[in-house]
Amino acid sequence: MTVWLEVEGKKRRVELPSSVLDGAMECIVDGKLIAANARMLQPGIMSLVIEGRQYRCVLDGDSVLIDGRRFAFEVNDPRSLQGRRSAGRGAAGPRAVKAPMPGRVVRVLTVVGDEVAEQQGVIVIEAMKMQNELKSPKAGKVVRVAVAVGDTVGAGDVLVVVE
Amino acid sequence: MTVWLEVEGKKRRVELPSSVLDGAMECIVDGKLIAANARMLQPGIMSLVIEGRQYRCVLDGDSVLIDGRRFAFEVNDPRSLQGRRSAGRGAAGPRAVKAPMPGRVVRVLTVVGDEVAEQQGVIVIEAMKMQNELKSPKAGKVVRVAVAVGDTVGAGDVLVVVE
Amino acid sequence: MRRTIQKVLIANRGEIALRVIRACREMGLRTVAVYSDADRAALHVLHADEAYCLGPALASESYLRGDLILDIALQSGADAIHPGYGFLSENAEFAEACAAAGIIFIGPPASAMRVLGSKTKARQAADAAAMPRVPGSVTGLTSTQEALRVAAEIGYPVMLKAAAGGGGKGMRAVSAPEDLAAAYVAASSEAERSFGSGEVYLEKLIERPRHIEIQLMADEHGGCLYLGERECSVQRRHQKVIEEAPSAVVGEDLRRRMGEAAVRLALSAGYVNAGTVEFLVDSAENFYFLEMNTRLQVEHPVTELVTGLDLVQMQIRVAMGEPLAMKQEQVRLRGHAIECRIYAEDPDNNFFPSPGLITRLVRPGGPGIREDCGVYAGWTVPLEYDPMLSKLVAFAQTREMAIDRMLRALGEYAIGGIKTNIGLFRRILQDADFRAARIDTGYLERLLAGAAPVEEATVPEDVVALAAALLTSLGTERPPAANDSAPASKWAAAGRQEELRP
Amino acid sequence: MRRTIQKVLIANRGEIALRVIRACREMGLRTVAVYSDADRAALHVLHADEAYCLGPALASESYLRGDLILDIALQSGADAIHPGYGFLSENAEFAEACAAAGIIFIGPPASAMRVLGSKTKARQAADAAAMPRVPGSVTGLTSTQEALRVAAEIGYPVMLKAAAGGGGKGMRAVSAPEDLAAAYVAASSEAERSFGSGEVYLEKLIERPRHIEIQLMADEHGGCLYLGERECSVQRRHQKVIEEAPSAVVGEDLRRRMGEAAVRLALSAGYVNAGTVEFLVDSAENFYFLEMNTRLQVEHPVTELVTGLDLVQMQIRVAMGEPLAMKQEQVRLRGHAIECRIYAEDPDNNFFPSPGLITRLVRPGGPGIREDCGVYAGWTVPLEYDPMLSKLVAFAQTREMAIDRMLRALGEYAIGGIKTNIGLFRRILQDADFRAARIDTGYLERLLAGAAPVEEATVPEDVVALAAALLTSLGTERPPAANDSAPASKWAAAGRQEELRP
Repeated sequence: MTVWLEVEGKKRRVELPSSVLDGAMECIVDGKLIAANARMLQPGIMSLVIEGRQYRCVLDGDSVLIDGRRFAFEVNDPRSLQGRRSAGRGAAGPRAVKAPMPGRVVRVLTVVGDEVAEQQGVIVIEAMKMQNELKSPKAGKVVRVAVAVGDTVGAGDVLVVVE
Repeated sequence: MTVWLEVEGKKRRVELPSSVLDGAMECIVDGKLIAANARMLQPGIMSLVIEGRQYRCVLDGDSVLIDGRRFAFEVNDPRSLQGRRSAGRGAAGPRAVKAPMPGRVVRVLTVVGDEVAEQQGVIVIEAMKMQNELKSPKAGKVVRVAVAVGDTVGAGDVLVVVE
Repeated sequence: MRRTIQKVLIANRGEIALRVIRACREMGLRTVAVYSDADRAALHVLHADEAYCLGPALASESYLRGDLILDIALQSGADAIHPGYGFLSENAEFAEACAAAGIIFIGPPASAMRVLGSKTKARQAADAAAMPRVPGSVTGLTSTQEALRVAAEIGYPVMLKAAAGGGGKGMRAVSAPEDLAAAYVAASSEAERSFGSGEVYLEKLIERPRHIEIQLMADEHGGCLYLGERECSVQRRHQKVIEEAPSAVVGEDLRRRMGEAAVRLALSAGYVNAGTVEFLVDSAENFYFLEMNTRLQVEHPVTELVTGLDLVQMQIRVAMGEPLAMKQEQVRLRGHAIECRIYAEDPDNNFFPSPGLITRLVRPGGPGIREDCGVYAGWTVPLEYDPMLSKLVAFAQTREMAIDRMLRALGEYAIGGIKTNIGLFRRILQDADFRAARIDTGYLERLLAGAAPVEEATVPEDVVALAAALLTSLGTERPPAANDSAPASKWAAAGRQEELRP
Repeated sequence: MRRTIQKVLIANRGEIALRVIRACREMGLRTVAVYSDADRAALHVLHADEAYCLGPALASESYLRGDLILDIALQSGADAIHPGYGFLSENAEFAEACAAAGIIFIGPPASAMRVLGSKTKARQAADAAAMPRVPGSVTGLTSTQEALRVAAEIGYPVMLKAAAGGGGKGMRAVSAPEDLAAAYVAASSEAERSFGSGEVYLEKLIERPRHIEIQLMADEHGGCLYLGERECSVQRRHQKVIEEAPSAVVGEDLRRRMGEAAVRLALSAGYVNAGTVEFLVDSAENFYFLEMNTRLQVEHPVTELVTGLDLVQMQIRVAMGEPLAMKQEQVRLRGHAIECRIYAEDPDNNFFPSPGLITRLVRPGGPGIREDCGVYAGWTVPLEYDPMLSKLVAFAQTREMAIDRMLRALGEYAIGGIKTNIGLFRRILQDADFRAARIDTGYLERLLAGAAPVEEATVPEDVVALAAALLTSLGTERPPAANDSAPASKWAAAGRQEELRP
């Protein structure tokens, strides 16, 4: 069984035994053979021993904590042309300003037609008693403002689009 | 939906809303209407509020912990003639001495044909560095000794039968 | 005069509500929790003897509804209310309403709150108590002109502050006259929005000050103790992030001088119960009165660890009318305590709040670790309230040992499903300036402005890739435990059945 | 002479292995864990930097294999071994083998172990150090005849004890000559079975004694501190169940006299590192030397809490050759600490061991609570080892507050899937005799012989029935959370997906 990953921005290819049980196993990471002993203690909590070195591995959403340090990763489907992370990247084309968390819109700092600079504040939303200014991902023209002051927004909602 | 229980030895009949969701609900305990507000926090951990009084309820095997106090209970199928707990009760008929936990037999204190008194020690098994003497559940004659010194036994295994 | 308290209503939520409930339990007192619709499954409800719903999630419709809370107290037969911090804790009207209803408010009398709660009134009291304070206007400013005049007198840079404020709301630093007018308007309107009062005052800006505060406990018989200081200079957006006791720069003499000044102020206002006097301390060990918090503080545990006292139990005994059980010379500090405020926020993304479902919670433990945690795996952190999840506190013989102990505990801590600032603490606690106690209220902002240090790679890339692959492939199911010894797995099976019974 | 330690192998398992690993982490030392087949998924493995398998579950084939452990230490480049308690911790041959291999044994030198580890030799040393001890035979008995003669001299009742023993194995109380012969044979054979030596000695039985022990820490430069006492009278089958510091019956003067006697004994044998001298104390405050434990004890945390010290870190510094950093007069006791040993056993069923899968673990927290826990939800408690799951410790200003705090914490504690003795502790801590500190080594057996008190029903029967019905009907699935506020449930959904990704 083969797993394609992007770890800390690097593409990796990991081959695991067809039936992954925990215990001793041989794995291949980018062509390199690694004899590992893995043991899942709880869902998402694993003890991984390689040549005597023991790693405490905790799965946390889109990253793995190893010995307390966080490493971002994502699983890539090789058939898709690009990993999720890179979706909609690049300065070309329209870019959306999305709400990073649920909240309420307290200020709108731009209107359709404005020319905005990269990292210029375009909207302020409040959540958990804190006001957070969202910035434009690129320089360009505001082509859409999807919300108004007082609106409640959900995580990921598109707020503003810059062309 | 009706649940038959035996709580601390007492038979109880509890009727719950057909589709049990947590939140406010009306239940009937032995004919008495109770307005309850139940909320499951984690599997087996429930906050139960009745007339303002809040109970922290934790399911633990064959008992429930409420505010730190333990209450034994079992669910009875009303169609069965007797609750599990009472299975094989009564002094009449053969009674088995079973291993309460996995362990190793270190001493056998009786042989087939012995007359033993109730609570007389018949066998000693060792587990977790402790020796535990198992006693006869009744006065009578030993009709079977199923194990020998050195044997490893599992929880529930029959060790001795007293007739 | 002695009053008995047998049932306490806790007019708060989260870890502090649980903290108060635990103190009541230990004293044999019954507890009444109140909760909003968003908090039915909160821990403070689960641990209370009684629980009543206040209403919708929004604080203004639940935890700030003093009228509802007072009704519940009366109906449930509670004879006292503990307000915790925030919400109604510094609301003099609520304290009065409690008194009028014959319910003991576990905190200072409304009169003392009024004097010391308002920053401007408190500054007048401080002057009367001959307490050093930062030069500036004592009363609120009435106009930009007045602001300019005062600023000219004391000299720039200056700081504008909301009279009714706190937590940095309505604050503006101004370094030159031309910026003052705009800053004054901004500060005043922000204060209006935040506190319902646009009153703003102005004082000299102290360069690189430390924020150091004195914990007080006063009884109603004229007794008042200072329980050492707390170092709270590590702040972000004027919000405390890490607190310590004692402060690395406060010696016996300075502690005594600050403590006695704080006691003078409290007694001058007839203060009773727990309170905190905040000071700015400059590099020359001059201390300036900043403000007084007329309530229990978030960071009270570090004081409990170095003094060996229980501040909440002391609060309740004082509220019962008991005199303080010890004298000032019996207050002894031992060891060093550090508190990290674990927040649901994303340090890698502009500290955006990160509410949501906690899918995994692995709590640290062992020697010298105390945790006041308000959450659990399966809890959904609501959007409506302060994002604090837990207070992790490390206690050890020395500051260095406490820092290393905290780093050890943070390494054990894992919170899944939401983002937290645990990584930020690891960065701070490993920073040379913090470890050398070279900190002031601007320290953290400067640290964050710099690039994050690259920790030396202790984990090979291949291992990270393999771990990620295994964790995602093994999924969240615990696979058959091949290595388990036979009896163990038999038991495992039994255990699983039991978990699924009946 | 100073030696540096950079990597420590922990030759133990469970909570004590984790305790030592945590101390090493905090000191910046690398850690090497060893484990048996039954312990691959144990916490002490998960928290170590390196981990090596020893072999089958049986201790004699794993944790007692000093030869294997020494090989692993050498191969992994560990420069020290911490033995914890039990297993190899009091094995002089192993300590010698370490020294011979150039590995630092974090504990006393083999020579001191030999003198003080054997009860009979230790009693000779005690006499030499002019230490009061229970009258009786100094050397092992050679025959029933000798036993009868010695018993006749000192008078009945007498106690037979195994010279190499501990934990009550090979002990017999005898009240009349006619019972002595049988008891002697039984004790001797039990000692043979348990310790490989049938040597038995005899001493006068003290009526209703307290078991009180002195914690020592000695460096290799002739420095030796006594760190106060521990009250360990609450025992079952000669096994400690609850330990406290300080003892309610030990005053300044008695503490000093016992402490100085213990120090004299240790110095007379050239003792180094942590050790404990156990005494019997009678109602007239006479103390009698019992034995010395030449290792760290299970109950060391209560001493850490009242002294503010970290005994394991001190052990490691001593092993590095450092002199003790403090003087006797700097050792100050503050507050009161109580430890409960949480065991996997069934108090309602003859205290039968209860190994198996832990299906649920809800740990207490908050002020004054320390937990040294060796298990987690999903862990299968093996059949092969000591049934201790966790050490729960409560610290507070006074003994009464510590007891009430412990009761509060025990109320929060929930361990599902296996039976534990948590209920027993609730019974003891509510017992009038325990609360009044009227305890001796026979206290618990007497309490258990009596009927369990019926706690007044705080929970109506109907509520119990309803709770049981709901918990079994709602099952183990978290049902749709009707009360969740909209954004919350949206997040819940997101969280669940995330938990299931990719």
